[in-house]
Amino acid sequence: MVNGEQLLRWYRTMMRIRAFEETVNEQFLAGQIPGFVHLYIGQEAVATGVCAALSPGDYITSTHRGHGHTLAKGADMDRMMAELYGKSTGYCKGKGGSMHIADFQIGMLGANGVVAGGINIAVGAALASKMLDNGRVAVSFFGDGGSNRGTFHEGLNLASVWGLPVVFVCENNQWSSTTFYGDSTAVQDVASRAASYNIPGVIADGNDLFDVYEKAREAVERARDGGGPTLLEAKTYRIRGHFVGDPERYRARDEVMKHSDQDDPIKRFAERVTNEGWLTEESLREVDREVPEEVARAVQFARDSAYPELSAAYEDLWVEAGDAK
Amino acid sequence: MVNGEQLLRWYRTMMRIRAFEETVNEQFLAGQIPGFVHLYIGQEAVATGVCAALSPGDYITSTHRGHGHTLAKGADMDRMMAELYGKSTGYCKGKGGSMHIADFQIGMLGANGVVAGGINIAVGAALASKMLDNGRVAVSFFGDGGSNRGTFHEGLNLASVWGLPVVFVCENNQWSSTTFYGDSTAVQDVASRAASYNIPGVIADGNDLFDVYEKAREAVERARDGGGPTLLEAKTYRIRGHFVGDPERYRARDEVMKHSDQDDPIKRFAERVTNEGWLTEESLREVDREVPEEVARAVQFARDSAYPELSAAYEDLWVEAGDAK
Amino acid sequence: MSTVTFADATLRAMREEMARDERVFVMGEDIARQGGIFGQFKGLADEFGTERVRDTPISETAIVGAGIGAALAGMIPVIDMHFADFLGVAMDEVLNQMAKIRYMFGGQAQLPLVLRAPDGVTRSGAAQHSQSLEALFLHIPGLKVVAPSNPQDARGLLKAAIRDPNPVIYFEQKDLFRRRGEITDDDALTPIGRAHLRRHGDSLTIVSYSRMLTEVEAVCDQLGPEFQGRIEVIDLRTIVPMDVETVLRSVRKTHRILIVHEAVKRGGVGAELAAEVAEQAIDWLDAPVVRIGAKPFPIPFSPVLEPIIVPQRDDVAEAINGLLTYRL
Amino acid sequence: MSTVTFADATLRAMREEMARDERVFVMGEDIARQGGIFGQFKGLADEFGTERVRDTPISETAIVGAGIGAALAGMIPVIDMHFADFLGVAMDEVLNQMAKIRYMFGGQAQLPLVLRAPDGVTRSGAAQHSQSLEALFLHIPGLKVVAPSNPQDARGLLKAAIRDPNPVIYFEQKDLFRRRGEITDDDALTPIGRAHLRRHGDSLTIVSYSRMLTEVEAVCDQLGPEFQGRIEVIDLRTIVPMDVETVLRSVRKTHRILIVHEAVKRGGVGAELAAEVAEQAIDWLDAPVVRIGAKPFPIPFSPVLEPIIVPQRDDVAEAINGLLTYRL
Ligand SMILES: Cc1ncc(C[n+]2csc(CCOP(=O)(O)OP(=O)(O)O)c2C)c(N)n1
Ligand SMILES: Cc1ncc(C[n+]2csc(CCOP(=O)(O)OP(=O)(O)O)c2C)c(N)n1
Ligand SMILES: [Mg+2]
Ligand SMILES: [Mg+2]
Repeated sequence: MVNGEQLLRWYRTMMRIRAFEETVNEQFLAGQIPGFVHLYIGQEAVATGVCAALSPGDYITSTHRGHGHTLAKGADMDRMMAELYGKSTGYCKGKGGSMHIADFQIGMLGANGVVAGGINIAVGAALASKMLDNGRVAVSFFGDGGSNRGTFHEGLNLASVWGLPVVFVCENNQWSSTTFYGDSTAVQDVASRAASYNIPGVIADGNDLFDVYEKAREAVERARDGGGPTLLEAKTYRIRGHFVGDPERYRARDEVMKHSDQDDPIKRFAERVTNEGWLTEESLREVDREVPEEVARAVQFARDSAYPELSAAYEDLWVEAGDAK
Repeated sequence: MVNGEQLLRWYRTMMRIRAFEETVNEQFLAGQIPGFVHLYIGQEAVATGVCAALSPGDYITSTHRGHGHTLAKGADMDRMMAELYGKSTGYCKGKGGSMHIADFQIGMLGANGVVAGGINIAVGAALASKMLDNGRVAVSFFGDGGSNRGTFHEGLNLASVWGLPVVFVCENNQWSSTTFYGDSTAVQDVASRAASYNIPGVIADGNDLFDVYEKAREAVERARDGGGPTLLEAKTYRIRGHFVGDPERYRARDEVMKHSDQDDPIKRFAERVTNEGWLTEESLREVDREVPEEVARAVQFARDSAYPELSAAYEDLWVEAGDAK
Repeated sequence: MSTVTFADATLRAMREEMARDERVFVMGEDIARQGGIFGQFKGLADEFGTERVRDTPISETAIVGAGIGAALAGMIPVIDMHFADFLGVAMDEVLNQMAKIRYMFGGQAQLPLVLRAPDGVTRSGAAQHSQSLEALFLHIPGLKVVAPSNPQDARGLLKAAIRDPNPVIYFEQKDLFRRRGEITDDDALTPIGRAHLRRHGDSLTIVSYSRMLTEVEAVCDQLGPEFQGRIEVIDLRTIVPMDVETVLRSVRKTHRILIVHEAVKRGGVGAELAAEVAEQAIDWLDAPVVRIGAKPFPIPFSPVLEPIIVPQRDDVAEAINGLLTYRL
Repeated sequence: MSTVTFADATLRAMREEMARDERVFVMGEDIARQGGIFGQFKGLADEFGTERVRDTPISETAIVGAGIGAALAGMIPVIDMHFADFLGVAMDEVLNQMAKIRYMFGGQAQLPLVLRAPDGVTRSGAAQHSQSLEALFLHIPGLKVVAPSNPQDARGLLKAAIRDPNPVIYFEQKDLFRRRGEITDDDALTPIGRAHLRRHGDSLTIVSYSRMLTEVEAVCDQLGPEFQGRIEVIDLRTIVPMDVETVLRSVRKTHRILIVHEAVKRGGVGAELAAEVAEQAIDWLDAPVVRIGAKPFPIPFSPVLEPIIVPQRDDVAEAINGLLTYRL
């Protein structure tokens, strides 16, 4: 199971997400990035662990908090950063921004500004996989708050009835914007809701990449083998504000500090892999040095890129008949 | 527990529903009743048992198959029949028809042409009861098909989180129009979905009035005592077509006959009460004689009633400021 | 040529397109076992199997959401909404996903998908089963919207919608389903975005679509010989993109326009068309623009009340007379 | 008189109405602990408690559905939709329940309920957080719809909406929240259904509402002395019921009309108003009706693209010039 190269790749993915977002945070506060930005910091092990279990052809749908999923699925940092800046070189040519990043080339079918709006898109992608019999699996990421939307219920039921190859990954970070989990959700574990759809409900320690990976792998395999959907709940915590600029008056600092100090998924991963002797300190430090350079290049790329031509506003509404695939 | 008067009242209610609907069926087929009509025949024990557990001030919301609920809650047959005929003396002055019968005087907040559209209306009525502290309970009736709608999930979660005095009554009649329960619903018992909301999920034999009543009484008491919502699943069977005129090509006749012959809720009730000596044959036969007369009078009333004035089409859109309650 | 019902014309379109392209499939409530509540999918499951003709749970948000996902992943879903009224249930999926996905992702996505929405009044369906909602989708950028009035266009527009690489909402008036009409034996597609001039005249342009177009035609058929050659009738057929040019060309000739639809007049498709005329052809007008549409009330159940709210032939006849005799 | 922000004006309305009538309560996401994402509910939970100021799960269909039930059972709910865009999520509740319940039940029900819907562009919100959707509700009979442009009307219309025994959708443009303006010290309600003539003139009527009204005013303020007394500006304030009379009266005086809104032009509120003018005042017009609204695309994210789709002051200035110099 332990493969140094893979582990280092995972570490790099988590570090890329972290570094990308720390810089996005700064750049947003400096007024360089427009729109709304929601940080994934502290949840890196979930996206990384789940996407590690996927094949390149597999699909994911994401949320308003989508940078981590997008990077973990293999997106290019330059084009992501350019998108956040609203530049023509961005993934969506500047039309989407942080909340609407997508990369269809790598099966990333879109972040989503509507909470739980991506769940059924993943169900549909899984339906297509099944009908086309192409072995692809779809994963839908969504939050604890999103699990209270009707789309969750309808999607899980439909996927179960039709036995679709889809994995529902609920990132339970304890908060949905300013509302605490227990104040909005009538059940201890979102995973237990799987019983309502007669599918496996699995809990993972969302800050332990190994645990997430193991459980995601199992779920993805089951999906690929025709065993139908799984609901995987990754228990984690949102250590940053809901959005960049959130004054966070709705929760105690200690609660946050406890999680950010004691339960950092990257620290935990690094400790484990070095303690076990799977990776050397030095190899990690090398990643630590390289990643910020990659982010800096991405910022540079975004800055150097041109804004879209004004005429681009009138493009991309419809596929013209000739361009249809 | 056994009170002859009460039992006779229950029998009468079931017979009224049955007789009302047999006549509606005839009149519809004779072209006397416009619109769409869905019969409740065979499920009489559910509405009757649940409403027997309610107080006059309590609320119900109903479905497209709403005659039974409406009658059981205490509605007047004349005004119901007139409504089905589209007459001005109907409950909704002819504006609603079968799918939109309501009687706010008796807490019947409306049938609903949208499947599971009434669930959250009941949740809201229960919220009002709680805020006004008036001890009223709300019941929402809906079908097995309706339990796959997002409104079900959202409503049960909200009611649980807020501890609202509401009872969710799922009438599992095995069919949602032409779709068999197991083909559309990923779980054996709808009641088991209660676990997703941390509320009691109870199964009743929907064709046994006594069982329905007992379980409804418990749920209503719990709600009234501040114990929050219950999901009560009444297992029953739709022995008639989905709507009057349904050719029913989607299911086997034997399946239907088995249920209609062996599991008639009125027959079962009559046998029980006479076998146990709680009621005499004669008292039942008296009801059997009286009820058709009541239905005949209702038809006469509906026929004799005038159609609405044409100007009525422009009335009732808004409460004028002076008329506000 | 053969004479078929509107429902059968749509069925033929489904069969032809499903045979032509394996990616086309259909899902909705009561379509496989029952063949659709209006018979519009009859026999399709037998012919193509229940993998491609899928009965769904009553979960419109999941059905439409899954349709979007399936389209993004290479399929061509046709989704039956049962009644157009239930578009409200899946409105977020239509408004915020389907209509926007291609544009907001910068053209990466391709979303070939058809929502079939049986609409309008029939058999006293009352408030929640009688609506004509096309105007809502006229206002939401990113969707194509069609509304055929006859079997030939029902088939041709459905085929065109299925072949269109963009999301299309296909409104089919419920009362039209059993009406008969001729269809050609060829593969005739009706182009999306092109209105159809059905009757030539020099004094008044009437624009309509869907069931009301047939009412307009019926009224015109009844008019006396003095109306001969005076009325031009345009079947809009497509709501988005709207063929305003054809309408303007006609108005520049007739100098009068009457717009007729079953949907609520206020904020309806007729408002947009009237506004276009008021913006682009006002100098040509010899009379006020007149719109006919439902009055701003839910559709009442009672058979005596429904015709008060929903426009009738008499309303059309009266407006024709009023316009032809109007002097500025 | 005092000067307050638009958000504070709505907050004052909430406080006054909640103090006046115990049945009034508010629910939505992030309103109790956070005081609303635009500060529009700040301190309300402290003052009235979390029974009457309720944070909800992310369950818009349940929230709106429950609002309907609560209203039917004697309460007066004010529901925060977070962003108007999410009206799509609860569309069935609005379209098929809220708008129809009173009518289809023959007037039995009373449904006093306010949906607060923060809408429009601000801070590059992009496709799913920038929409102006009032036209959808103009087309759905049974709802009242208001859209204030300034703090005084924000307070006055919200109070009127809460006191109205019918369902009201209250659109509040997000960019307006932090703008300041004077409000009177009295209980001043703004009547629903009455437009406000803000500026008198004899050559051109401009009708607008919400944020674009402030843009129109800004453009007018910049115009040279030769425009003095020529432009009449009407703040529509209420979309349903629409005060067409005030507009027509003005047009009969000025003979020219420009309609301006942030929402998509196609099928927008301006279409209805233009159609009304074309039906009722065409003889009075000395120029085409002109509408300004967003172009038919989702709102793009990039700050350079958004202003291409959403109307700008220059568009207004240009239209004013065009109309004033137009000769038939
Ligand atoms: C349907 C809908 N309702 C409300 C919102 C506003 N909103 C954006 S994110 C968010 C909280 C989401 O919480 P959760 O699903 O737990 O995801 P997290 O933010 O914790 O990642 C809310 C309420 C929205 N975008 N969509
Ligand atoms: C949202 C919605 N989708 C579809 C329909 C069409 N429809 C009416 S009744 C029905 C079946 C309902 O089944 P169930 O909930 O089990 O109730 P039952 O008819 O068995 O009483 C369907 C699909 C509808 N009215 N509303
Ligand atoms: Mg969360
Ligand atoms: Mg059923």
